[in-house]
Amino acid sequence: MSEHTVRESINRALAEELERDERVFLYGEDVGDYGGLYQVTDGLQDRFGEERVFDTPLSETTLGGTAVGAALTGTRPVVEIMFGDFMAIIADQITNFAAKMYFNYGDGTGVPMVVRTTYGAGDQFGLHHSQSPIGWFQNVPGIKIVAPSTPHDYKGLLKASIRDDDPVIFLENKLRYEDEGEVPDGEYTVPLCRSERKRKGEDVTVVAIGGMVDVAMEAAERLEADGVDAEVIDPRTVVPLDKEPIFDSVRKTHRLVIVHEAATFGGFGGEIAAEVAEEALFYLDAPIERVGAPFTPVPFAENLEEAYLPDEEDVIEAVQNTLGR
Amino acid sequence: MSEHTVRESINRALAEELERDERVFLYGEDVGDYGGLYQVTDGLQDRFGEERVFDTPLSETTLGGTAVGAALTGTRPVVEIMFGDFMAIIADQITNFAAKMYFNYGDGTGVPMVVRTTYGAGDQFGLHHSQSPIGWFQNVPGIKIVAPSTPHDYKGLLKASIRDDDPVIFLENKLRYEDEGEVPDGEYTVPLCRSERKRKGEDVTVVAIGGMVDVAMEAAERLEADGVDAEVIDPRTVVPLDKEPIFDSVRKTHRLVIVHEAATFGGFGGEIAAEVAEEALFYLDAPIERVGAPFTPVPFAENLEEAYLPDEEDVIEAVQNTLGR
Amino acid sequence: MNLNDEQRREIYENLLFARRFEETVLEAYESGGVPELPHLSIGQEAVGVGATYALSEDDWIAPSLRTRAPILMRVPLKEVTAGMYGTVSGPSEGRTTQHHMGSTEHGILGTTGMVGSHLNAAVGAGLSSRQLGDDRVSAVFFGDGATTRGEFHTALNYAAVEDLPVVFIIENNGWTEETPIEQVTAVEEDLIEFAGHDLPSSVVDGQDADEVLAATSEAVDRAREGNGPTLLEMKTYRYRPHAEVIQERRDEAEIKRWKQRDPVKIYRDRLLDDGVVDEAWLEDLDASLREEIEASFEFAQNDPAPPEETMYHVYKDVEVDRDGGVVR
Amino acid sequence: MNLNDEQRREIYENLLFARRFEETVLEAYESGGVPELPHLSIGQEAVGVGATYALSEDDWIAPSLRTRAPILMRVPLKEVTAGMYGTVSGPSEGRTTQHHMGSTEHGILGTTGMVGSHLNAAVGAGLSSRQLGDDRVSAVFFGDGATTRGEFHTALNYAAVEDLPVVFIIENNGWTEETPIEQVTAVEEDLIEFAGHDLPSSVVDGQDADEVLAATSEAVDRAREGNGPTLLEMKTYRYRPHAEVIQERRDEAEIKRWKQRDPVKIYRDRLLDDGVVDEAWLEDLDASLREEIEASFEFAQNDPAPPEETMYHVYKDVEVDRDGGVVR
Ligand SMILES: Cc1ncc(C[n+]2csc(CCOP(=O)(O)OP(=O)(O)O)c2C)c(N)n1
Ligand SMILES: Cc1ncc(C[n+]2csc(CCOP(=O)(O)OP(=O)(O)O)c2C)c(N)n1
Ligand SMILES: [Mg+2]
Ligand SMILES: [Mg+2]
Repeated sequence: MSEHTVRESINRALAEELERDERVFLYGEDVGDYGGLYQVTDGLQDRFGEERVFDTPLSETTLGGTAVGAALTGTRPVVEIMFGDFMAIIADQITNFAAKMYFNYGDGTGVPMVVRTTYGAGDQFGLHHSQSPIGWFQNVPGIKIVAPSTPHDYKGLLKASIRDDDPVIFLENKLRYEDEGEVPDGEYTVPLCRSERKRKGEDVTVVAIGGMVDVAMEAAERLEADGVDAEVIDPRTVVPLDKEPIFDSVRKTHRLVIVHEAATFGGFGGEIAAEVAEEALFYLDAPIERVGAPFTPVPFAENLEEAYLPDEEDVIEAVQNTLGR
Repeated sequence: MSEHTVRESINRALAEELERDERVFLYGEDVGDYGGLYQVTDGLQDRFGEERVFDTPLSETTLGGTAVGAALTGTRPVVEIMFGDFMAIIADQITNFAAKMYFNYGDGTGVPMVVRTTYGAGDQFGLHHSQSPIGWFQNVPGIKIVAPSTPHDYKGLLKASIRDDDPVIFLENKLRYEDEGEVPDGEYTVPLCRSERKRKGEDVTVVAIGGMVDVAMEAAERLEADGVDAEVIDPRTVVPLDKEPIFDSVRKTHRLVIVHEAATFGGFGGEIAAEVAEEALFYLDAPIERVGAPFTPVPFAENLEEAYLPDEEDVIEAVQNTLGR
Repeated sequence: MNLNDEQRREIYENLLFARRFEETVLEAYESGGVPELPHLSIGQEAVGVGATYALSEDDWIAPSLRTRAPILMRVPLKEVTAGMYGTVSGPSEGRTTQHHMGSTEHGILGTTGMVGSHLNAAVGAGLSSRQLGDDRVSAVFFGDGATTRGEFHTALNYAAVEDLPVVFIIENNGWTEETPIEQVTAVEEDLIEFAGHDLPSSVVDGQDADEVLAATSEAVDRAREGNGPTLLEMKTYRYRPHAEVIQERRDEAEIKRWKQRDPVKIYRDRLLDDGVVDEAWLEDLDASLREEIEASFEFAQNDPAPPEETMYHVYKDVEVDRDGGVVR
Repeated sequence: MNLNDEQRREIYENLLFARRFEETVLEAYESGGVPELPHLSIGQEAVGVGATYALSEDDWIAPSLRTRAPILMRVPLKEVTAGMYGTVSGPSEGRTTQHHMGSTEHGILGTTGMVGSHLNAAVGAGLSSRQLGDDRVSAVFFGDGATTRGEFHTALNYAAVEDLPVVFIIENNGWTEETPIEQVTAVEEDLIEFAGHDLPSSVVDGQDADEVLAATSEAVDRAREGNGPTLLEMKTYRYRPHAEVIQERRDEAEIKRWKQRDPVKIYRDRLLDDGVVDEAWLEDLDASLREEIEASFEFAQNDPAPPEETMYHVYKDVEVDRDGGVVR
């Protein structure tokens, strides 16, 4: 084990997979020589050459479309889309193409592509560089959406995503690139489609997604001081969803808080809440609480963005609500 | 009052608004001389001329992008996107542009555009001409999504959409163009953002969307014969949502079934269920039931598509479940 | 490409095969109905046949909705016909139509119903070819209407910038669904003008399979030698409306004029003139093709409907239940 | 367009104003920080100034992220500066940055952060102009990188097909964020080659405001007379990296070479040569512009932060609560 940042973890995952499998290649805007806007691919072109790691025109449709075509024909493209907001530009390629080709082929041909993209608010980048695109694809069968929360998971999940035969949207929270954490020195992967209990607790279940897992964990620490024992579940892969661990936890704690960064209305938290309202309704001792952003674009002004973004206080308040305090 | 089909209602709504307001214009692929793939705009070019009703290149991005630009500069474009599946192609124009400009301007400039599009399965058009795109935009603040269910509402809601200063996605179920119903002869509109109780009942609340309203109504008739008195609510506008009437109904009936055509997982039903699980949890006498499609693309083979599409039997079964039968 | 007599006969066989197949589809549609709405390419056969003939068997083909011949040349007929009926023996066991079918074995890139979205996918196949160093060329077919989409620009540009082995083939039949192409394209004369990109391009008589073959061969050679993509505009015409539900609104005279340059007849006459075939051979061929086609319809009509599980085939690498839940 | 001395001085004022403004932004960013990450256009001022000068006041401008001068020429300075600080007096009261601001009063089309998505919006303004018969021209500015997006093709095509009053202005500074444009564009020499569309186009010296003005005027006249769109490629250069966080990786020699053709200096020298201004006038101007700019920063730094309600401004025609619920 050693300490690494999220950025290093992703960079190493990419390097290891480029090394391991020559069908893997990496491309996107400025990912080559420059090493990517967030320097996540730094050094990879030097190491693997311009044929494996390269820059492209400023055309997301080309990135999305060629990735599908490449994945269908024997390679394993990893594409960088600079900001998650631009996922709207390749919604056709994702929704109508990548997600549907395994269904459309009869011979088991899969679509082993990974779209890495950044997401999230908190750096005053404004309404077009801060969105969380999960909601745009949560109703699309055939796509996998992965949102890691720790350096360990970023690395292991990215490696698993690259090896996976289904198309994966891999979400990187841009506020978290500097986060540090323990990462094994040797080879490992973290399985897709498996949630993890990040914290064991008895009083309330908190399901948190991506960058909000840390927020939930810190809220849980503070709640402990207050005598509240929160269980924190990180789905890691949100589509498709590993539901049982959530149901099990709610059956134990009888309370549920869901935390994500996108707007609450129409967001993925609704799906989790609905699942529980169907499968574990009578275990609930309190209404389900969702913590998310208000139904507005991400505002620019510092104070507005702060009010917009869910934080520990919001999680704590929601937990207290479920406890009737 | 006289009997009209949905197709006629839409055609008349367009004609009346083109007549009333010279800022309104109508364009899209084959909507001019040919009258639109589904003949919805039949005769309008003849009547209003090529400057008000016209054909375009086969480019949805041009349609979406020019509509935003036109709406921002003093006109009121009505665009036809031939199939709702193609909404993925203009997701950027909808999500990042149309939905966000009122927020981005400080002077009250709105984006009075309407995107009319078809949706829905049931005619063996296959996975790329049968989708319900609500889920793709339900998490996008700033957009309005309207899904009518009767000839009366199609006409009144379309007229209201054209007069509205916000961008509207207007969804036309392609199986319903031939449906007939009573339509007032004189001028009227139906307000956006107001749900309607289509049927009064005491035993269970059924919230149904778009083409599923009829399915729910027919299920309700059959349930009545069985002694079950179902209340059917049609939100009509799904984003933003007129929530109170749903809560009120659930507080009265203590049971909730939600019906829509898209995949249940990640779909809009999750939002409704979550809202109720937050606001009216302790009024519920049974778990919330969602009726929707399975999490697969829309299949082509007749028997598969039939199995895929929610029907009266599914609604009846869900209602019976909430009644513990 | 110098063709011997056998090859020339083979090309004719493929032309007639595509023609007879679609005529049969039309008959079946008009009598009992066919579940998949026919979008016939009758009149355009020479483009697909000539171009496919110029490719190696393991080159990739990315067809459009209208590109029937390459599918028929590569995929077993019963599979294609079953695909129209949505039965278990279709290319995706009834999950989808055969219009946009994909098959790795047969080198057909699966496509979507979004006209033109496959152009970049075909460029992606070119990327694979470069990554794997396997010399496979990718040929993408698309209509004139598709040239007005952004994919036309972005795919051509990327293929040209990266010198990828891609052949872009416009099947210019003069119409989108119901709009004449000249009404919606800002070019003076030909659609290849549209491509300001730095790549070779030419206009080809799409009714003459030999011309199509020659132009495509040159493009394929260029691609295989690492000299990048080519854009070919094949002038052609469909005899039927866009799809069988659609009312015909094109000029009768226009249709008639094009029928005078029928691709099947042009080729047959040439083979007869050159003494490569005689009437008896032609009749035998016709009879045997008709028989094979009939048999495929009979097969498809008796092929069973797919069981419901067939549609739960959405993820390759994980088991997911019908409600989006992971099965552990 | 024949310019009198006053007009020439005005053009210079605008050039210097843009220059001094952005220099001040840079200073402010490097000392105390500015909430909006600066994406400076220093070096490119002549394009925006010359082109805007060619337009009528009520023509529409659709700027890119990099197009600062037109904003500064049309919008009150305090508003722009406040926009960078996200305070209540900014163009959207702090909801958004000033980068992509929109203002109906000032004829600025609001834009998104998606480079190039505004091209079709500008064509839409052209549609409005035709529908309303109001003769307004729409001028859209975009970078060389944006020419590789599909919008470039689709917007040009539609404007050309419909003869809409649109002027397309490429601000070709040779680079996307960090990739040289020639690496990603399949043209031989100039980006205007990219447009195979049937519309007039030309390459312009973007460092010379007079050249920009002349070329744009011609295009504007053409548009206003109903003769459709024009494509102009302005050759220019930014002195700073794409954005202030980004490491510079361009050649020092390249930067130096371009600085020798500085648009502000070119214009000043010309005015001096022609005796239109003297040193004293230049100094006065500089001092007064600096003062005005300083004042705007002081204003913005003291301008209050927006109240929380400011962000609940999402729908114009209905009241919606923060949870997406309709307020009845
Ligand atoms: C993106 C998209 N827009 C619109 C359609 C509807 N549509 C199907 S075929 C067609 C016309 C295609 O014209 P062209 O590209 O010339 O091909 P052709 O049918 O003539 O072979 C249209 C508009 C579609 N399928 N996809
Ligand atoms: C659609 C889209 N893709 C990528 C980006 C990230 N990005 C912002 S500016 C830029 C480069 C733009 O280059 P160019 O168009 O030449 O404009 P310049 O900045 O040089 O003026 C990129 C890639 C973006 N904002 N939008
Ligand atoms: Mg065509
Ligand atoms: Mg540039």
